[in-house]
Amino acid sequence: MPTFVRTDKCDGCKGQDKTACMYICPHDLMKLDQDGSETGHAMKAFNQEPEQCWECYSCVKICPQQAIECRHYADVVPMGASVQPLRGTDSIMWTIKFRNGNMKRFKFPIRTTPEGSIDPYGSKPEADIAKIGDAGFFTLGGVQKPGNPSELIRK
Amino acid sequence: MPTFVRTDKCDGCKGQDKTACMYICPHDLMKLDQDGSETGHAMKAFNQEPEQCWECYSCVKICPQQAIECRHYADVVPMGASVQPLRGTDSIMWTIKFRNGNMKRFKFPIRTTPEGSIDPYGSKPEADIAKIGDAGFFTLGGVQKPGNPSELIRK
Amino acid sequence: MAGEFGNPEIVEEEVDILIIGGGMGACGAAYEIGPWLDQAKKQGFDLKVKLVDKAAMDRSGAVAQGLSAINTYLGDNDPADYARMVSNDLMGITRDDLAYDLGRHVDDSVHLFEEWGLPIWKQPGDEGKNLVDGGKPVRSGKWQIMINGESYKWIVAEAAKKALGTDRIQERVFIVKLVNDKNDKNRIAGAIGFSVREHKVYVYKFKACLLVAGGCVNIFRPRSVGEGTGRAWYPVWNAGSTYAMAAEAGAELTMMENRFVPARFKDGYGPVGAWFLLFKAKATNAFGEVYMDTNKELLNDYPPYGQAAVPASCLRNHLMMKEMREGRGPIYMDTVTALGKLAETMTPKEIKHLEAEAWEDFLDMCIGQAGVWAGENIEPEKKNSELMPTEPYLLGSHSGCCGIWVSGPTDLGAPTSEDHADAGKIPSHLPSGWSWGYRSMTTVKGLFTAADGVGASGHKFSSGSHAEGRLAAKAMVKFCMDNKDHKPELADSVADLVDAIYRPVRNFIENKDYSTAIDVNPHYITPKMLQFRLQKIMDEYVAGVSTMYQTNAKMMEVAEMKLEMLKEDALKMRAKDLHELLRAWENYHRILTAEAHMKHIQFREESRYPGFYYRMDYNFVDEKNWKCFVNSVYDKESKTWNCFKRAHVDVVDKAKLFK
Amino acid sequence: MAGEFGNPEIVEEEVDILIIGGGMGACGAAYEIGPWLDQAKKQGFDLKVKLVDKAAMDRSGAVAQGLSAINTYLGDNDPADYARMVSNDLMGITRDDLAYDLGRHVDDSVHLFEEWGLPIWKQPGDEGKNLVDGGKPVRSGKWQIMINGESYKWIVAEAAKKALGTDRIQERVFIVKLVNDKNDKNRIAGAIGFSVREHKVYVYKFKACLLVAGGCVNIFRPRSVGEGTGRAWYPVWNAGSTYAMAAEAGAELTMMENRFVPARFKDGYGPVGAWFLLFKAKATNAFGEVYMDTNKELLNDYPPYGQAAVPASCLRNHLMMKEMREGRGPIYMDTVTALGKLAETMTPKEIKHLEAEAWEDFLDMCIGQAGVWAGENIEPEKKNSELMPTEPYLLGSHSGCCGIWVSGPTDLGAPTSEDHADAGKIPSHLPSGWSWGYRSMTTVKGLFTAADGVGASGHKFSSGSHAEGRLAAKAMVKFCMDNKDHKPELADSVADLVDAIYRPVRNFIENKDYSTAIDVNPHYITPKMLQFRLQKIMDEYVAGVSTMYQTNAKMMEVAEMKLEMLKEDALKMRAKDLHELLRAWENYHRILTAEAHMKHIQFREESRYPGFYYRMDYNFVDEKNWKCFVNSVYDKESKTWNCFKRAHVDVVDKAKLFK
Ligand SMILES: Cc1cc2c(cc1C)N(S(=O)(=O)O)[C@H]1C(=O)NC(=O)N=C1N2C[C@H](O)[C@H](O)[C@H](O)COP(=O)(O)OP(=O)(O)OC[C@H]1O[C@@H](n2cnc3c(N)ncnc32)[C@H](O)[C@@H]1O
Ligand SMILES: Cc1cc2c(cc1C)N(S(=O)(=O)O)[C@H]1C(=O)NC(=O)N=C1N2C[C@H](O)[C@H](O)[C@H](O)COP(=O)(O)OP(=O)(O)OC[C@H]1O[C@@H](n2cnc3c(N)ncnc32)[C@H](O)[C@@H]1O
Ligand SMILES: Nc1ncnc2c1ncn2[C@@H]1O[C@H](COP(=O)(O)O)[C@@H](O)[C@H]1O
Ligand SMILES: Nc1ncnc2c1ncn2[C@@H]1O[C@H](COP(=O)(O)O)[C@@H](O)[C@H]1O
Ligand SMILES: Nc1ncnc2c1ncn2[C@@H]1O[C@H](COP(=O)(O)O)[C@@H](O)[C@H]1O
Ligand code: SF4
Ligand code: SF4
Ligand code: SF4
Ligand code: SF4
Ligand code: NA
Repeated sequence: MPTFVRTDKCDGCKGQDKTACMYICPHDLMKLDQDGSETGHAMKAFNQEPEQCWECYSCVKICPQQAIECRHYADVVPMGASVQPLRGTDSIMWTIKFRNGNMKRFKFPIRTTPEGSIDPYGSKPEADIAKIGDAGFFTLGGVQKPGNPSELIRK
Repeated sequence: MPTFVRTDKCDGCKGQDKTACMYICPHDLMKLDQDGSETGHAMKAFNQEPEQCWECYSCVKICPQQAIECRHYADVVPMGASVQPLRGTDSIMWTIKFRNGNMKRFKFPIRTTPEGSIDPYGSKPEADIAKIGDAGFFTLGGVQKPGNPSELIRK
Repeated sequence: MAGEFGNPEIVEEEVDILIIGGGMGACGAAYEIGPWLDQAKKQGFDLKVKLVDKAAMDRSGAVAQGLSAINTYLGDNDPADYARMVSNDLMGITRDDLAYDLGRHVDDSVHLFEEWGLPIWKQPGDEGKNLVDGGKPVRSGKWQIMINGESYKWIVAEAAKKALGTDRIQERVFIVKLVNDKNDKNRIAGAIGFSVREHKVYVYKFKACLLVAGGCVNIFRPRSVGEGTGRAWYPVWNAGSTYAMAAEAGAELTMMENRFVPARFKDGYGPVGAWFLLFKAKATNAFGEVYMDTNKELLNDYPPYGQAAVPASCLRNHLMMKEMREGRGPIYMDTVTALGKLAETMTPKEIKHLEAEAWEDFLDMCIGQAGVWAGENIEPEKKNSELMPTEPYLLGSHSGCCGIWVSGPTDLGAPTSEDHADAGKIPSHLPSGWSWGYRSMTTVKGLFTAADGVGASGHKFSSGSHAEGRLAAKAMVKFCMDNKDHKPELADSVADLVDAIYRPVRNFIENKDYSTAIDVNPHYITPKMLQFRLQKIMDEYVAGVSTMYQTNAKMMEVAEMKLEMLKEDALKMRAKDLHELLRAWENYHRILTAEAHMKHIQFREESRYPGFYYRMDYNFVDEKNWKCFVNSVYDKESKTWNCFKRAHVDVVDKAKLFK
Repeated sequence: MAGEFGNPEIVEEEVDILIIGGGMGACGAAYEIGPWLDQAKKQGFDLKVKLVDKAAMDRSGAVAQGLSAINTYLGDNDPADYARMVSNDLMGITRDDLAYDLGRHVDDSVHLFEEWGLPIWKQPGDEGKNLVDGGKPVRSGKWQIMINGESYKWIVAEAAKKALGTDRIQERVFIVKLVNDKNDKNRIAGAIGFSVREHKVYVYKFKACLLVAGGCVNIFRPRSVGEGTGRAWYPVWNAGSTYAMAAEAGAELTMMENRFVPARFKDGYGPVGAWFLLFKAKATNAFGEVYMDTNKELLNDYPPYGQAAVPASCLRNHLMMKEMREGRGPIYMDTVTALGKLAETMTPKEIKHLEAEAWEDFLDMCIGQAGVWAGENIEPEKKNSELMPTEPYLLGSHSGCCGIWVSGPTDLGAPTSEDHADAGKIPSHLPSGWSWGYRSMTTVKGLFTAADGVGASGHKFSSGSHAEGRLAAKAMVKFCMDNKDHKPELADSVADLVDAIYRPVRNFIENKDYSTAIDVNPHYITPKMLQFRLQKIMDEYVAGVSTMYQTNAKMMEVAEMKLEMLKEDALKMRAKDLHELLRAWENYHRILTAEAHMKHIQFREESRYPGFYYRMDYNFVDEKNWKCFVNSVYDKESKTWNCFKRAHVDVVDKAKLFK
């Protein structure tokens, strides 16, 4: 199921120096064909090594143009199906088209807080430097779950 | 061990309409890059599907420029060795270079008659049309080896 | 009109006889046919012939690289012995009539090869003396003789081309389909193919056709996955065209469950015959144990075949595979001991010669193996080499016997009727008995085959394939004479056929700009990926290497379902150029061949060929119920297969095989 | 100087702490480190930190797609129970100190995730109530809780990036090598890598480094050969950097013989945990037999592990593989029965919800499997799906325990000395006992690891990996404070390092015009082909799928010889662009990881993990001789491995596991 880019939809992220798909792909697969010399489609992206695509959908989910889709691994999966997400800020909507034309739609929550709202240390205590050599995190000043000491048979 | 073409040696069979390597490859692999658009090397040949090369050496043996060599299948064979023939009219000379630098040379006869000299029906009798429904070839007017009839248990 | 990509020129030609293929079988036919045509002409029959090869005859087919032995040369042996050997190696189910007939003809082809210039090794003292003059060959085995065979095909093709004349030869045309006769769907009237050099489609009409396009490779996943996928044992260009086109034309197939799984030198797939037979090498497990000895008792599971002096090829594999399954690999050819032993009684010069022979064995027919040895610094006198069973191949002329059911000779006592419990299940339009008029004709009128095409025989090899082509050629001339007034008419419209052939091109042109990457597009599939998908199905469910050649009915149920979808998707293959169009159509042939193979394995509820495949739900040889041919016909309208039994009958006595 | 291809700009930077990786472990470290740095600063230690990730943290590492469960959340369980589970699942040989320590820390990370916005399923009535406030999770198993995890990594990365600040983060830099200290070869002083976006090489100098670059995939041939090779279970971008770089730096590795062979939905590699644990589905052979029942007696071969209430993952595979070996496949997840049974007691709305959950399990972490189901028209309520064991992966945080030997907590009673027969074989520069000062430090001074990097533990999963990163971060701050005056100096010259890194580029530039085809050239090898070659060796000789996970000493001898040549040839890899340079260096990491794996399997003369691999020459668990850790150090000068034993000791009582 490597990704492919639809020629009619990709706008090369409007010529920004970093396209969204290149930014996100964990395997460095997405590439912008600046001058069309690699694909015949200038200023559009493509998957430069489809046989290495994990189908993680990171690029699919991030593309501002919804230009990226997956075509199931041709050497494995019968043709005609598709699995396409639309990721919002708090939920994701999946459309699954079966080979036989059947459709399923699912919507799942993805996040309970607004994107970018995390305040990592906001409500947290300071670290206690005296405890730096002991077990435990700064958040708790110790361990979460001390455990029943009698279980430790060598102490 | 797909074939590769040496840029310094291939002359595109001097612009003839059929190159020797294209003519001979049983799997339709060798191709002349007329304008360099496929390889960057105009009017030189290349193997268009190296992963389908049987290493039959037909193209290697026929190339008038000795421009074709084999590089052992990279996903299988350790690098550095080579097996290169020089095919004459009556014998073939093989040079085997091992990975470790050792060399072996062998020369084998390939043909006891001059190339193109076969006269297929020269010394042969005519066919006997009366025997067209029987066993046997025209060369013999019958079978080569009739066999012991008692072996045929259902006759 | 000059053709262009997507819009080919259509060349229509009417001949009397079309030969499809340019390999050993076709060359035999091309040679034998000339004098019969001459005589026919004298009788007023001016027959036109054409030979079409997808490649160039000089190096097309399995013999492209050359060969280092001629594996079928009878010499002093009796044809009955030959038929027995063939039978035993194929676990008892072969057509003695065909094997015997081949045995009594074959040596003449070998004599011709020598006359034309093929160097054949002779015993000391007989150098320079031709076989036909009593020169004694160097035998590597009872049936095999050694040659310097680099130019084997070049020589045989030269004779064939001269015999036929270049006007009657069309190279670089891939035949895609046979076309039945409009007035008799059980008759053949034409064939259609396309050039991979020009934008041309060729349509042939004819009375008779010899279909000799070799066997089938690459329906199973090969062991290599990268560049090395080109290195199969069997030549990658024989794509099952023979079986697929015959099946579509309605011809009865036979023994399509059979396959060949050669044990070969690992990775290079180099030949082992000379090592076993000429150099007397033994194969061992990783611990030096000779498994043919230590596992001998396994042969007792397969009476009577296990009791033969030379166990069948599949049984030799079976004994080896036990070692692999039980974790005692790698398997080795003990070249060190073998060469060492030979050297004990040899002069340095003789040893040097011996070494050259060992290398020539590869250089003559599997150069890639020499490459593996060179790359791994293997010198056989110092280091043993691994053996490995390959992926399965389908063929009818080597140590396999799948193919087409053909009419045999009438003078050997072969059955003329069907006498067995299931005879009633044989479709009624098919002949009874083993002969229906023309030697080598299939059950479809006018359609002949030979060599890898003929099923239920095997062990013809290069020489036998040539000889069989000759038998067919002669019979075709007779057929055309007997059918003088028949006017072939194509059952299908040429426009429809061309349309179907060019579908992959249209798929490409119409959809290529949908995505930015030419190879990843939801509207089409590349031939390469489709081939991988086929290979994956066959490998995983129909007893490929990944299950150690095991399958069962449940696995085949899955395969069936997956093949159905694959066939639907095959209509979406793309072709971005003529080369890919070739690949696309090779795949269509592979798919149908693969399907036939699976259907036959499904039908035969036993494991007739342990070491080639195991039906784990019937993991035994069942002489009572399955000592019979499994034959089938395909109906191209309903796309269904019909498998049925035909009785097996001995024409020569097999008791002599078993002690 | 602006760099260009083949002539990169060199960026040198000195920090106190470098974090290599941006996955779960790195994000944990990035989060925990802030407040300790603040406090250290107050004490006069102004420590500089940098995090380098080869990808973008938002979606880097194993959690890129998301996850559908958090597999380690203790809740009401005692850490000792957790340590016991870990031990049993890994056949008795794990470090209780590490597992117990993880168990008592991990839940805090889960509470943070929820605070940051990760949706965690709650029991009816507890919706909206956070775990930390007593909200009851939906447990799929004793240790696992269900989540809506599509944005899991995105959320965790947001917190990490905010905590650290973007100035301290460098993405798209692939770290190639660690550099030892000039004055102490058992100390770490730097790291070097290159950008895949700009022609820049980055050289970092530091006091301490957290190496958390994940586990290793693609050293074994995957089951797919075409486009589908991207579809491994484990993310294709984790290339063994952690193990290879640590080994080269001299760190002691542990249990590198261990591997993980997950049984997964066939072809898509979709997760099975939810199906087994949440939906209570059973796995069957082709004939509907539940092999965990019918093959139960096989568990008796492995006392005491076979007697545990939940058999180890490898033993579950072992019972399945018997069915496959004996030809009773395909193996199925009986989804039909499971969903049918659940539906019996459910309302239509609940059933719809259940169906969504089944799909979400894939869509959250293995979308490819949803693609397979859609492509094959599989609806789990109507059709069972095949299961298949995958190719082997090396990792330390999931159901595997290979990795680096690290210093553990001091308060749990772990051994402080080495008391066993072979203790004398432990290289003398290595520590005795399980703790040498800094939690999570390897045996190389200044080099820390976590998550997939820490060996001999396992079952940390996403949450535990995060928690372990936090433990390491805190310890690194202490280490830097304690080593205030240490000034790192690189043992190798930067010029030499850069030269080595760019060798593949030179190979390309210097030779590319030798042949007319860019990919076939005798002077270089593409990273892709080299990877295939590695995978072929490992697959065929070191217990990959093609031998059904079987190996023996003889096979490994061959592997060793082939790996030697491969390593020589690796110097001839080409890189035609920065992307290929990345692939080239991933391969170097894979090769070293693969070699470690092989050396450890060679050394451990038993089959500790039946179902993960079988040494057929020692096909049993040998408690007497091999109930111990196998550890190793690599000497990068001589390129040799030294394997040795360390005693295994229980810190918690295991008797409770077995009835
Ligand atoms: C594959 C192979 C085969 C052999 C061997 C090693 C190897 C690696 N060995 S050892 O193992 O024992 O080492 C041999 C040996 O040493 N000695 C020997 O006598 N025979 C050996 N064989 C057997 C013979 O070669 C074999 O029996 C014959 O060649 C069979 O003859 P034939 O059935 O005609 O097949 P072919 O491959 O020669 O020719 C096929 C032709 O068809 C063409 N073709 C195919 N599809 C076509 C299409 N659709 N349209 C048009 N043309 C279309 C091909 O181009 C070709 O011309
Ligand atoms: C692969 C996988 C893993 C899991 C699961 C399914 C699958 C398919 N499942 S289920 O099976 O149970 O379904 C999980 C699940 O549902 N629940 C759970 O809690 N954990 C699961 N895991 C386990 C966790 O994901 C795993 O334990 C942690 O992610 C491990 O954390 P860490 O050890 O940090 O590895 P990472 O993969 O997250 O990050 C690696 C980072 O290193 C970078 N990197 C790698 N090499 C580098 C180099 N040379 N230079 C620079 N950077 C360089 C990467 O980019 C990445 O940032
Ligand atoms: N071990 C063997 N015993 C008998 N015949 C063999 C053996 N190996 C190969 N042959 C025969 O030798 C010829 C060439 O063998 P191969 O190399 O298998 O193609 C064929 O006729 C084989 O049947
Ligand atoms: N059959 C099973 N029995 C017990 N635990 C399992 C089973 N299958 C999976 N698990 C556990 O469930 C979690 C997720 O499993 P997996 O899908 O294998 O990643 C891990 O903690 C596994 O150890
Ligand atoms: N690793 C394996 N791969 C394939 N088949 C095997 C394997 N191990 C055993 N078999 C076969 O499985 C059946 C039962 O073997 P065993 O389990 O060894 O008694 C026999 O047919 C064996 O040949
Ligand atoms: S993110 Fe989308 S629009 Fe932007 S370059 Fe990639 S495919 Fe094109
Ligand atoms: S699906 Fe994932 S691996 Fe594939 S191209 Fe997109 S981001 Fe990269
Ligand atoms: S035959 Fe040789 S010279 Fe002619 S085009 Fe081919 S490679 Fe070039
Ligand atoms: S070696 Fe043979 S298969 Fe390969 S390109 Fe040359 S002629 Fe074609
Ligand atoms: Na020879």
